[in-house]
Amino acid sequence: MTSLQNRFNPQALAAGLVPQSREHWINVLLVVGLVGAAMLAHFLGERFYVNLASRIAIIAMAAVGLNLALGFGGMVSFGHAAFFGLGGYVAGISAYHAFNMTPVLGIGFMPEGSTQMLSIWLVTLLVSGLLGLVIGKISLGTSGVYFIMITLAFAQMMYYFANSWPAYGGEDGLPIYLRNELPLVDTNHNLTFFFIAAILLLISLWLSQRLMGSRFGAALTMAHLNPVRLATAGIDPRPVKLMAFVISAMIAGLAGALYADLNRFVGTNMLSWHFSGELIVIVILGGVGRLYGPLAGAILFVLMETWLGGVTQYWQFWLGLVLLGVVLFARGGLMGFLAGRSKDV
Amino acid sequence: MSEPLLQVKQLNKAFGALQATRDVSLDLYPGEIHALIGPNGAGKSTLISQITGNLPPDSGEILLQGEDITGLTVAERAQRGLGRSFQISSLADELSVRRNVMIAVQAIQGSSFRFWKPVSSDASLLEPVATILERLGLSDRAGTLVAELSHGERRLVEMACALALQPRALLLDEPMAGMGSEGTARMVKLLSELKHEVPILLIEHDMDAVFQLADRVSVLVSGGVLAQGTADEIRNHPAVREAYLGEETT
Amino acid sequence: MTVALIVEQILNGLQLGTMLFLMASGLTLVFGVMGLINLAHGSFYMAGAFVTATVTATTGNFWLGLLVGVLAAAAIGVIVEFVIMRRLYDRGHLDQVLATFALILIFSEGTYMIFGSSPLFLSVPQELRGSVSLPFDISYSRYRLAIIGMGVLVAIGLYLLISKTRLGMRIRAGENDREMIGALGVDIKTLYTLVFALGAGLAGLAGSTIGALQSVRVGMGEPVLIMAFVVIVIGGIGSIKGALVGALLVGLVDTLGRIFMPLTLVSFMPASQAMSIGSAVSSMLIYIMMATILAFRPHGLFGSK
Amino acid sequence: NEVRVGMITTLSGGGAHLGVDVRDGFMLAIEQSGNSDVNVIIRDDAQRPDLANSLASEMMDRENVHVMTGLIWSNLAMAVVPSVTRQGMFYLSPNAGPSDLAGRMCHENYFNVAWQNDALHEAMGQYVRDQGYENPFILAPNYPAGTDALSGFKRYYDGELANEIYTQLGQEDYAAEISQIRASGADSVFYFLPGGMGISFMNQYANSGTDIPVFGPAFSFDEVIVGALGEAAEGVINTSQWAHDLDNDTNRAFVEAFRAEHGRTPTLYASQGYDTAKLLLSALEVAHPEDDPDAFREALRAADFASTRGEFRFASNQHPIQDIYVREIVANGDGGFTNQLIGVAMEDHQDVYGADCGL
Amino acid sequence: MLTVEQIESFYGPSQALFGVDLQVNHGELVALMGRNGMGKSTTIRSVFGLTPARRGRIHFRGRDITQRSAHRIAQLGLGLVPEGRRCFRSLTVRENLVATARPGPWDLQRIARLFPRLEERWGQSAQTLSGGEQQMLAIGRALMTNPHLLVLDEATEGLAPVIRQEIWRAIGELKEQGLSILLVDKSLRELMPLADQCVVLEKGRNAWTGLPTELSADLRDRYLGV
Ligand SMILES: Nc1ncnc2c1ncn2[C@@H]1O[C@H](COP(=O)(O)OP(=O)(O)OP(=O)(O)O)[C@@H](O)[C@H]1O
Ligand SMILES: Nc1ncnc2c1ncn2[C@@H]1O[C@H](COP(=O)(O)OP(=O)(O)OP(=O)(O)O)[C@@H](O)[C@H]1O
Ligand SMILES: [Mg+2]
Ligand SMILES: [Mg+2]
Repeated sequence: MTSLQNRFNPQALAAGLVPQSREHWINVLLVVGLVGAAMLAHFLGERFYVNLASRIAIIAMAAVGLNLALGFGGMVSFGHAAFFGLGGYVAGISAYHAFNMTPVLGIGFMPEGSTQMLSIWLVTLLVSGLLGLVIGKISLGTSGVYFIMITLAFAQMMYYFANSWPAYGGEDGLPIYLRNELPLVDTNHNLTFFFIAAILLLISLWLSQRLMGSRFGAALTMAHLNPVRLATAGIDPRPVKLMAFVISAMIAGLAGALYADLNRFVGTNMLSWHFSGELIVIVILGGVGRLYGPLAGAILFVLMETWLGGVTQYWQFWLGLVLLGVVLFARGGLMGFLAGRSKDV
Repeated sequence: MSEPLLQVKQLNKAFGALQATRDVSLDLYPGEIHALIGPNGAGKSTLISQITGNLPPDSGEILLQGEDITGLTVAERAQRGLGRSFQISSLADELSVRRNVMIAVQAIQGSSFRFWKPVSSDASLLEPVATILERLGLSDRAGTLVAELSHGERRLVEMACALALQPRALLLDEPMAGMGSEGTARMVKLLSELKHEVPILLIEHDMDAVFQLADRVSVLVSGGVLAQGTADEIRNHPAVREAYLGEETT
Repeated sequence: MTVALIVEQILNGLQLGTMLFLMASGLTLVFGVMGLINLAHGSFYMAGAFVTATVTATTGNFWLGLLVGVLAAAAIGVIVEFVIMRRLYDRGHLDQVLATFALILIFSEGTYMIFGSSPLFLSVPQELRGSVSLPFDISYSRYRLAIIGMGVLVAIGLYLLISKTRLGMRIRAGENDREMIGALGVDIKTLYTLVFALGAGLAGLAGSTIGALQSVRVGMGEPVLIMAFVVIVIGGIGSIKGALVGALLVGLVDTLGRIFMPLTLVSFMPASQAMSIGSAVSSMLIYIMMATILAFRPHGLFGSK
Repeated sequence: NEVRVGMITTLSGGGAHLGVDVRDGFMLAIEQSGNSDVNVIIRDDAQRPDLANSLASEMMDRENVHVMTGLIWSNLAMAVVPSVTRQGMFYLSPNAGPSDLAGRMCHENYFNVAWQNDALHEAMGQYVRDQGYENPFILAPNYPAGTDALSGFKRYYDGELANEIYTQLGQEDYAAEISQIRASGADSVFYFLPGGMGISFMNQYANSGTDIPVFGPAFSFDEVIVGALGEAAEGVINTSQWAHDLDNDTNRAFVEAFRAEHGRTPTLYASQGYDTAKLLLSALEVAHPEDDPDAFREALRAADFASTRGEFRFASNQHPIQDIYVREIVANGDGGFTNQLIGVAMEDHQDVYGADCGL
Repeated sequence: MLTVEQIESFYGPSQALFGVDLQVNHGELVALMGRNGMGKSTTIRSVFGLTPARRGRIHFRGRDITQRSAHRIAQLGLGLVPEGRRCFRSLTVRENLVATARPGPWDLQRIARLFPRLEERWGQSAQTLSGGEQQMLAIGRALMTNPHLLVLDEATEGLAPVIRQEIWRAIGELKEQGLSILLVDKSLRELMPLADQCVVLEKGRNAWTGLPTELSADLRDRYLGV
């Protein structure tokens, strides 16, 4: 099927990521489905489902970030909660200080926080990018499981730090009294907030699509599959991977900031290895290295969480069974199952 | 004779007790094929790896067009025009033949930090790739995943990647291995054309091919250079016959 | 802080190390040797503990409980390998991660269904209660000493098995090239089932013995699992020696860090602040250590590329 | 007219037995009341703040509940309570009592039926002092609840301390700390180590043969944990706002009924769940939370219900004013161990945060 | 000894063999020939159950092995020297040899005599061996299983002429000792004198079968490109 036809289709081949017709339609379906569901829910007055949709969109966005490193760059980061949580804390801390009008981190010359999402996002992108740079630079010396664990290590450091740092609530976390604001729109309105999340999700999807279609994407893919070959061709794999890692960190961070605003709360669980694990699971569930895999994964995962939770006390048991079923019977995750084997990558 | 393009001076490399490269000096002149032969484990691949930078030499230096590249990384050397093929082929199995070659083309065209323009519609990438595949008779395999190629076909792709780099000097580690008579014949033809574009340092155990192609031959035995000379000198060199050729006659 | 106390703390560190080693050895075996990422390793640890606790409670015999616990863990291992892992060897590591993550959920909730939500009672066997006195008038827990001993035995046993026996060679060979070892007439499938069972058994052993000292409850496996991964990564994956050294290192750093970090800080800042900051840092310590080691030795201390 | 109650509690993961008991206690009271109008929707938060949060919005927006309850952990309460109460929802806390919610973030719709987090620690501080101990060794995990615990203890114990240490969250091996305790020359040990941490500590402490008397809050010594500890826990003194052998009619009936229904002795969490339900029911007698929220709120404030702990009333910040008892762990005859009431540590205990509360 | 009847094999969706016949009689040396990508290795893989044939039958020493798993086939006495060596990287030379050894005339001493170079490297890990040394190791490894039928796929690839002559001599000896051999190799020169029978494949089908002496120039040109 797809794999066959694309062999003789230089277009798809060269990029390896230009959606195949079937996959393409499924991607569209996923996005339309999510947005449609949210709007429908809104007009039926089901605010909960609107929030759920926002939650899916945000988690998916974080997963899209991870997928860039994990799926396309082969960098299995078990520490993306670090970026996600960092983003969350940027939003939380900023709002906190804006609320009590105290300087950020209690340092005199620092600004008194802000409740403007735009500025918060900017800061988030900056700090999570920086953190990504540091962690990536150190971690990329390693590979395979060593990489998994070293990234985990950094996340754990942040986790324990946040837990025992009283200033911002430690393990109790930090409530955000009012959602941060955007000019012109009311972020406290569920549907509006959903659209903010959905738009950012789509941007990050579109971004990674362009990225992977580009020369950088080609280099990244090769850096993943055969670094020696890439070096022999005269391209040093390290910076390529590092760049991908940083971008992925930024996306995850931004998602974190949104998540904090969605829950009006940021806690250390956003930094915990459980969350890093959950992200990985979502990416694999959706289909590693499939552009829209993370979205598919997030939809299934979050819906199961919600739905099963209502059905039985032992919902995690059934969640486990479903996940197991997917690995065993749907090669290449949901996307592999729905859209067939991925080409080239 | 003109300036040597690649010079190897007094190179040494030891693995523990084993001296894999012993005071090896050799040079590669424009327009020639310089064959490197020697018994198994003589240190040929090790030598290549040191020239390309995959292995650091213990001592000695390597000059490319007079410039000392001993300290450079693999990537940097490749950028300066050093192309190689691996003895045990090293390709991305999960990718199509085309994409394996494309990386090389992309590399010589410079920056891979271009995030926007899709390669799928990038003629400046696709055309050179097509030409090279054509030249190696791989055109109809362009879309095939490398994993699905036969052994011999993979070796051809190896070559294609090396060529795509438009190297100034080409280091080939047993390109004919597993090639089959016909493939060998094609390869011989290809190399003899190629050497006018780029000088070749050729490791090969297929003596027919070597003696057909080589302008000069260096014989490596247990890390050191045993003899250097024209094909005929080497063919009748007693020590070489004894150490390497055996009673094989051509 | 007396010499005796310092020595005792070092002992404590070593002993925590051996505890970790019991867990890590199985993990590194399955993982390094079969190239299988098994997040569910902690579940075997839990399984061992729960079975041991139950059997001990009903029969009143800890040793019987221990035996049954270990066997049960191994048996579960066999089943898991047979039903699930088999299909995942030729898949990427990622599929294994997902599958074994799913197993964690299944095992944890399954344990609830069977045992309910209360932690179980399991205590140190009578024979090993109390403490023995060592030089420097240190008195040290008999049971902990026993665990150290057991750890050492396991270490030696595994080392010999993997590096000296033909079985070990075959296992490693299989890790290099499953297809070839098959084509040369070795039944790698059965071999792997064995190894996996062995790994699970070791985890069960760790769970049962350590459970008696800690708490037998659902989720007891997860923190240990993370620690065990830290250990084998520091030591270098697949290397039993590495696992041992890594475990001792982690044990010592963690223990001594917990004690001495605050003490050193006290000299700079008010006591209670020193305490909290000190313990905050000490809880990061092993991760800092791991990161540093990997930054300089990307394949751990004894890992091979 | 139906009353919908949303219970978000922890039914899986390490701390599940707390949630289970709160639920069972709560449901027991509802059943006993025979009040068929009360409809309780129960969901598991897996001890995850974000999940609890989404469940809360599900409860309000989908299930249209009128009252919420059930949260076990302070960090989950902090994630959920402020936002739901702000939206006019009533929340009755059966367990968590973080200081912020008792103080600067208190809310007219938030009632804590259990205790403010520091209560049991403060009472123990008082008790240890009254018993004339001179240098206790105190320890807790290094996170807010832990630091609160120790400061709570010190609030009423003003004497010397042998040492004060913070262990790691989720730590399971305490050999080092125990050595430290032995070397410290302390005359008593106070620790707050919830869940598995506490079991591990006590097991190892007992096994180490150290005989310095141990004190702690009931959290580390509920019936379930005592069951898991066995003789390791014998003789430990702990403070609790309730005891299963507390002698009053409501309690006797409750314990009996609970044992009958679940075949186990209730923990303090069960009693809290039970009392929470009782409070709710008493207020429902007066008014429906939707039709007349103010009346309903007033009824809650009145706390006109028979509590398993006897005397019970609310302070101005809507946190309990109650006696804190002392219990000792003793053999229960048939081979097991259990808590036995031995006295009162503090009468009419009230938390100190009310001062910052606007109510 | 080995009979292959009309096997068809696939790699996933793509078919590589379209009905190949092959017979190796006791003590015979059969040469499998053909251009690159014609199906030589696939045939061998199918015999060993590595790429099981979907259609057709394979018999070895009287037993039907078409559907058997690889290890059980090998245990019947088939020894494989695979294309591209595939030594066990992380094992030492010695371990490579003994790990899969089965009792019989071939033991370490004998291997050492056949390949002195290897003996010098007993303790070295296989991944650091030179290409040629790896090739020797692969052959040694197969011999150590003491097979009834030895199958070599491009066994002399990348070997120095002296060594290659060594190996041909060895193969000659093995044949003398009555060992049956199936081999793929490009160098007709050495092959012809040894082979009892040649099987030429073309696009996954039998193109020609016969005695080496009958392999006329135009056949060679057509099927082998020589
Ligand atoms: N990392 C290493 N450690 C130890 N010995 C090594 C290492 N790498 C190579 N050798 C040894 O160095 C010698 C030279 O190896 P090399 O691969 O260069 O041989 P070669 O000339 O390419 O032989 P061939 O023609 O068979 O490929 C061999 O004996 C090999 O075993
Ligand atoms: N793993 C694979 N997946 C898909 N197709 C494959 C695979 N391996 C080989 N093929 C195809 O099967 C055909 C036969 O391959 P095979 O390796 O048997 O050829 P061969 O005769 O051994 O060639 P060579 O002399 O180059 O080794 C080739 O067209 C090749 O492309
Ligand atoms: Mg070589
Ligand atoms: Mg072949």
